[in-house]
Amino acid sequence: MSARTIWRCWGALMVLLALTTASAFLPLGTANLFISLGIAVTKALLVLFIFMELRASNALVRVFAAAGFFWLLIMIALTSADYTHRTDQRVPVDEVP
Amino acid sequence: MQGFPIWPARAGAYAGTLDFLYICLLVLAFLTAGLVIFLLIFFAAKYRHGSNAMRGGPSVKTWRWEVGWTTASLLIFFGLAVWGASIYLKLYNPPPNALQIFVVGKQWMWKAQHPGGQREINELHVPAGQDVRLVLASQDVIHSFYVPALRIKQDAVPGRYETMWFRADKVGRYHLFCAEYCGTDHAHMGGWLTVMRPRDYGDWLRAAGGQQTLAAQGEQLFRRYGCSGCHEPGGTVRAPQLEGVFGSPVPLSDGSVVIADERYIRDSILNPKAQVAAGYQPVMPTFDGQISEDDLAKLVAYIESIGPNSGRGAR
Amino acid sequence: MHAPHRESYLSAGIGLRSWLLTTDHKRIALLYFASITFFFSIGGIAATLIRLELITPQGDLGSPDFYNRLFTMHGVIMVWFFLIPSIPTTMGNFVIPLMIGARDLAFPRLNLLSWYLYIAGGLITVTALLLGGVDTGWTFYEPYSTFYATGYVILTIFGIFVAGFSSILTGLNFIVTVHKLRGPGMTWYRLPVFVWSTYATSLILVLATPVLAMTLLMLLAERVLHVGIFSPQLGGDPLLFQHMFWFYSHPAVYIMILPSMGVISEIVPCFARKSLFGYEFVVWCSIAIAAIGFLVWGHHMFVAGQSLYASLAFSFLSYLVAVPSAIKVFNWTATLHEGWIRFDAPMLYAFGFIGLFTIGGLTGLFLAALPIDVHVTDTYFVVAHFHYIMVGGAVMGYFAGLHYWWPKITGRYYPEYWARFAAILAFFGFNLTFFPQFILGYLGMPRRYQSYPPEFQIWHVLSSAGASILAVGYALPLFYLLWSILKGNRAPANPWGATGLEWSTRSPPPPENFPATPTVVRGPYQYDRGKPCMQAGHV
Amino acid sequence: MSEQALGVQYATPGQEREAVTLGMWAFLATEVLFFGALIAAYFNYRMWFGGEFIAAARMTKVVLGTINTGVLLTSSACMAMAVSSYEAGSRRSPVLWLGATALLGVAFVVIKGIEYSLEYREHLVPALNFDLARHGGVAEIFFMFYFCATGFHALHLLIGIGLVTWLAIWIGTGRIDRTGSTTRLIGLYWHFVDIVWIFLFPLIYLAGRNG
Repeated sequence: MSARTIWRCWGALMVLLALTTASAFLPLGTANLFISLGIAVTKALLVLFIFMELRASNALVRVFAAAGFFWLLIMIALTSADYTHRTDQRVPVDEVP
Repeated sequence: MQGFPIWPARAGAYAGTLDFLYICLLVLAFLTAGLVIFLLIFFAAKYRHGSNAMRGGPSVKTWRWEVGWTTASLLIFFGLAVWGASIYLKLYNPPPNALQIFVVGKQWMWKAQHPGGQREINELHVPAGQDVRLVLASQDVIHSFYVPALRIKQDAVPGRYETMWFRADKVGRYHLFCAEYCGTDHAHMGGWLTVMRPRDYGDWLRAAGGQQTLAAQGEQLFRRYGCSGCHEPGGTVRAPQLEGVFGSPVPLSDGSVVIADERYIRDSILNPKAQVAAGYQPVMPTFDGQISEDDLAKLVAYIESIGPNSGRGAR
Repeated sequence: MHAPHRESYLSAGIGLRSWLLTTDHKRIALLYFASITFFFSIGGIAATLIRLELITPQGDLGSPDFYNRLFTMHGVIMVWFFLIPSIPTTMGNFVIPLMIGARDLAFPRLNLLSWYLYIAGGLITVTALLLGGVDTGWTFYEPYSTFYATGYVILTIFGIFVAGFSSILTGLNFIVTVHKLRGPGMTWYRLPVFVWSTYATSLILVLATPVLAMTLLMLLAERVLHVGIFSPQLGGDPLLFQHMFWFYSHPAVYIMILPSMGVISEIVPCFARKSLFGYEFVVWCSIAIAAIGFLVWGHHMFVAGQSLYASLAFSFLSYLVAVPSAIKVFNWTATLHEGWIRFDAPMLYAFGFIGLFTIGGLTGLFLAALPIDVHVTDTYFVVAHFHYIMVGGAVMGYFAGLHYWWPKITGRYYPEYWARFAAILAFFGFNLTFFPQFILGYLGMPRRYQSYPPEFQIWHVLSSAGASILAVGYALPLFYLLWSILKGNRAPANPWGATGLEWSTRSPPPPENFPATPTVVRGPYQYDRGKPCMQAGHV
Repeated sequence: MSEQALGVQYATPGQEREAVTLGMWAFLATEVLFFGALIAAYFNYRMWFGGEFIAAARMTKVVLGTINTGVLLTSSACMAMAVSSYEAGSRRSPVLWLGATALLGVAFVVIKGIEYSLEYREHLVPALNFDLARHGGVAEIFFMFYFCATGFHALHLLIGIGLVTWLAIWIGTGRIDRTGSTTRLIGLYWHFVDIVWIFLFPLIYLAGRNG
């Protein structure tokens, strides 16, 4: 990994940081959350692939790098299956859109 | 010791529905386990070391068997999942116009309050042949309201209302348990569910002294806690009028809409700033820690009594 | 064949130091054996007292608080200090490097550190339990465990937290070992099923345990600092604790059962003298169980107040996870077809395992059906179900493996007839103990009750009677196995006619495992008309 | 591990390198779920409590948080430079880059400390001096998460600073085994701590700024 790559990656990270902070102040409702999470994922991928050299790693290492995040997504998805539907618990099912 | 009981009492038609599913599962389980155990024993005997059984016949294609039993298990399991879910959905949706009873769990007793204001502890009297809806709360830890004869159970979680409903058909006395471990006297937290003929239930209600209905007691509390100062016409602060609100949709200040059910009313008393009705300021103080679960139940009953079905709140 | 004059890992050093500072996977396995036996005995004593109490409907053996502490102690010790580490840390540690043709695990010093963490966590927890115990149940449900429980909650949880690191490091060690240290010729499809299932277990250990660690830390923070996280009294949601707890604790059930399934998959082909039916299906079922096992935790919360949608999804997924388990049972049974079956003690335990696991798995189908779960959750039906899986399954597998590899580990035969007797005793004792509990559960007997309505008594009496038989069945091996270390007949390298690499080195193995690195030339479990074809090309 | 000769269980240095790398990534997967449990809890409470929870996030110090994110990202770049120059065979330059990494790490911790002290003054620290009447119970739960998440992150960072300092000394004094993977592994760990922060930053500091 060359110094040039590293500092270009650093530059990209700084730009993304500025973008995410600025975007957070725009009144976009829930879209703000998804924008900031999208930028966070991009930043994390930059760090993973360039600084942590996943670019040059074999498939096995990449699978293990992804596994933790994948299992975290499972946890968030299935817990939110509960939380997103909690409030309408006692609304009759056929009336729920 | 009293013999070898196998089946719990059936206090209602639902118990029969569930027992039928259970029996079908039992048959399936006995057939499957029987097949596996029979094959184990059969193979063990036939192909024991030193037996003269024929071996090494034409080899069976493995994958055919694998695909066969995988598909069979999948189909049967999905059928069971759908069957179970369809019964559960009925269990989940209380019928309208059910008799509503508040039940509060606390270490280590169940306290019930009937709509007429009658209270009882570790006993629950209900009329036969009538839908009953329980609103469960807990004052301390998680409890679980369990009547095996009805085949129903629901945790009472502190901080929120849970509901369950049932319809008992058979007059009798049935065990009532706490099924979620709750501390020292967990095993003693329970008593009896008494299912009575409707007329007897009426007699019992009178004898138990319904001094005042739950809603009437709630109306007094509504004044004592000062709710009426804002929530009645001519109040000092602009606050939503509560007549006709119960059971109807309430638009909130964040744009969403909730149904004003028991849980919403309760949450609004304890944590008024969480779900503010659209068009109002979040000025109501919290009553968290100042109102007992018993009193909350009365307030909710009062607000329900001035709901759209009461006649008073009809618009 | 035996050669006592040659050095084995046992004779490579005899001082206490040579054991406590060893990095040899085989010696660390023995350290685990000793400590796990200790914790199993403590948990077993608690279980005995529980069954003694429940003979009569009244509470007569101590106060209700004493009973609550008993079942908490039984659960905590058995789950975290016996079942979870049992097979991976003992047999896994001992045979995995041997099975794949390696000199040791990838990180031997980490392996020793894991044992120290385990023993430290275990001693902390046992201390807490002996000082006065905890009355939360092993599930530590909120808000009971924060503000209502008495006793040494903090110390107990801290012990479990420490032992969690042992789990994580053990899992990590196995994962790297299986990936990177397989000997020449040992391809993935030549790996014995035990290696596959321990690998699947390790994935769960690594991915689930940290969630438990964080959950317990938050519970500790709440209890110590009195600041709300889960407790509704402070504004939190107790169901979040249940979600996070079961995200670990349901996969933990598969941590217990998967290695046991691996052991059975070794023993059945070996004593049937026939290759394992559907090898590829069995190994991928292990991986599928590990993966789908993460998606089903909400079936512990059907009556807890989670949303309807979550319950429906979790019910459906719970049925899905039953499929690979069913496939395994069918494959083991089909393996017996046209075999040359012998009935040595490991095989008897394996038969017991298949029968009991089948019953445990089938009753899981009852519990996955939503309305039935509503009726029987938190009753003895659930107690019986998970004991069929964890005791009938995992512990039977543990004893099966223990007998199977005993000649390899010690170089001595155990007394065969005593062992068969113990296996049969345990099987019948087990069924008598736990089958009545299914009936009790459907009758509506809630769990964690010190006293109960008298009409339930007959089933409790039968259960306690069974428990006394079971206790003898589990205590017997302790005596005859210890006896066999000193007096047992010497065992050759391959006493059972098995095919794995571990059987091509001496019994007990030399410190370096193999005099020369073996080359693997074929898959596991190959038999030519009942004669084993060894996996190793040469030794 | 790597400052010694090849372990007996390995056949070649390449095998050892692959093994320790895989081990590190498996460990990081564990760490993802350790922090992930907290983040999952955060998401669920954010859904459950709604507005009040998000509003509490506005009390965090967004300027300091943004600066700190920049500091940490820069430290990661320095760490990458250290690994890259180390693997190129240099001795002086990795020591300098590691020094810069550690210094930036310390700067992060100092800024974090300033934030904590500001929050202390505003009575935002649960268990110590949280002003329930002023901020409300939901805000207290938010700040409990805030302190848990940033606290565990800071703990990881302190461990990282220790490792980086130790590594700099070993490289500088020439005591390190050049065939080993230690430098790369510590690099991976440092970057991982950075990634945790990349996710904590928008969840903690940027939530609720749009209203």
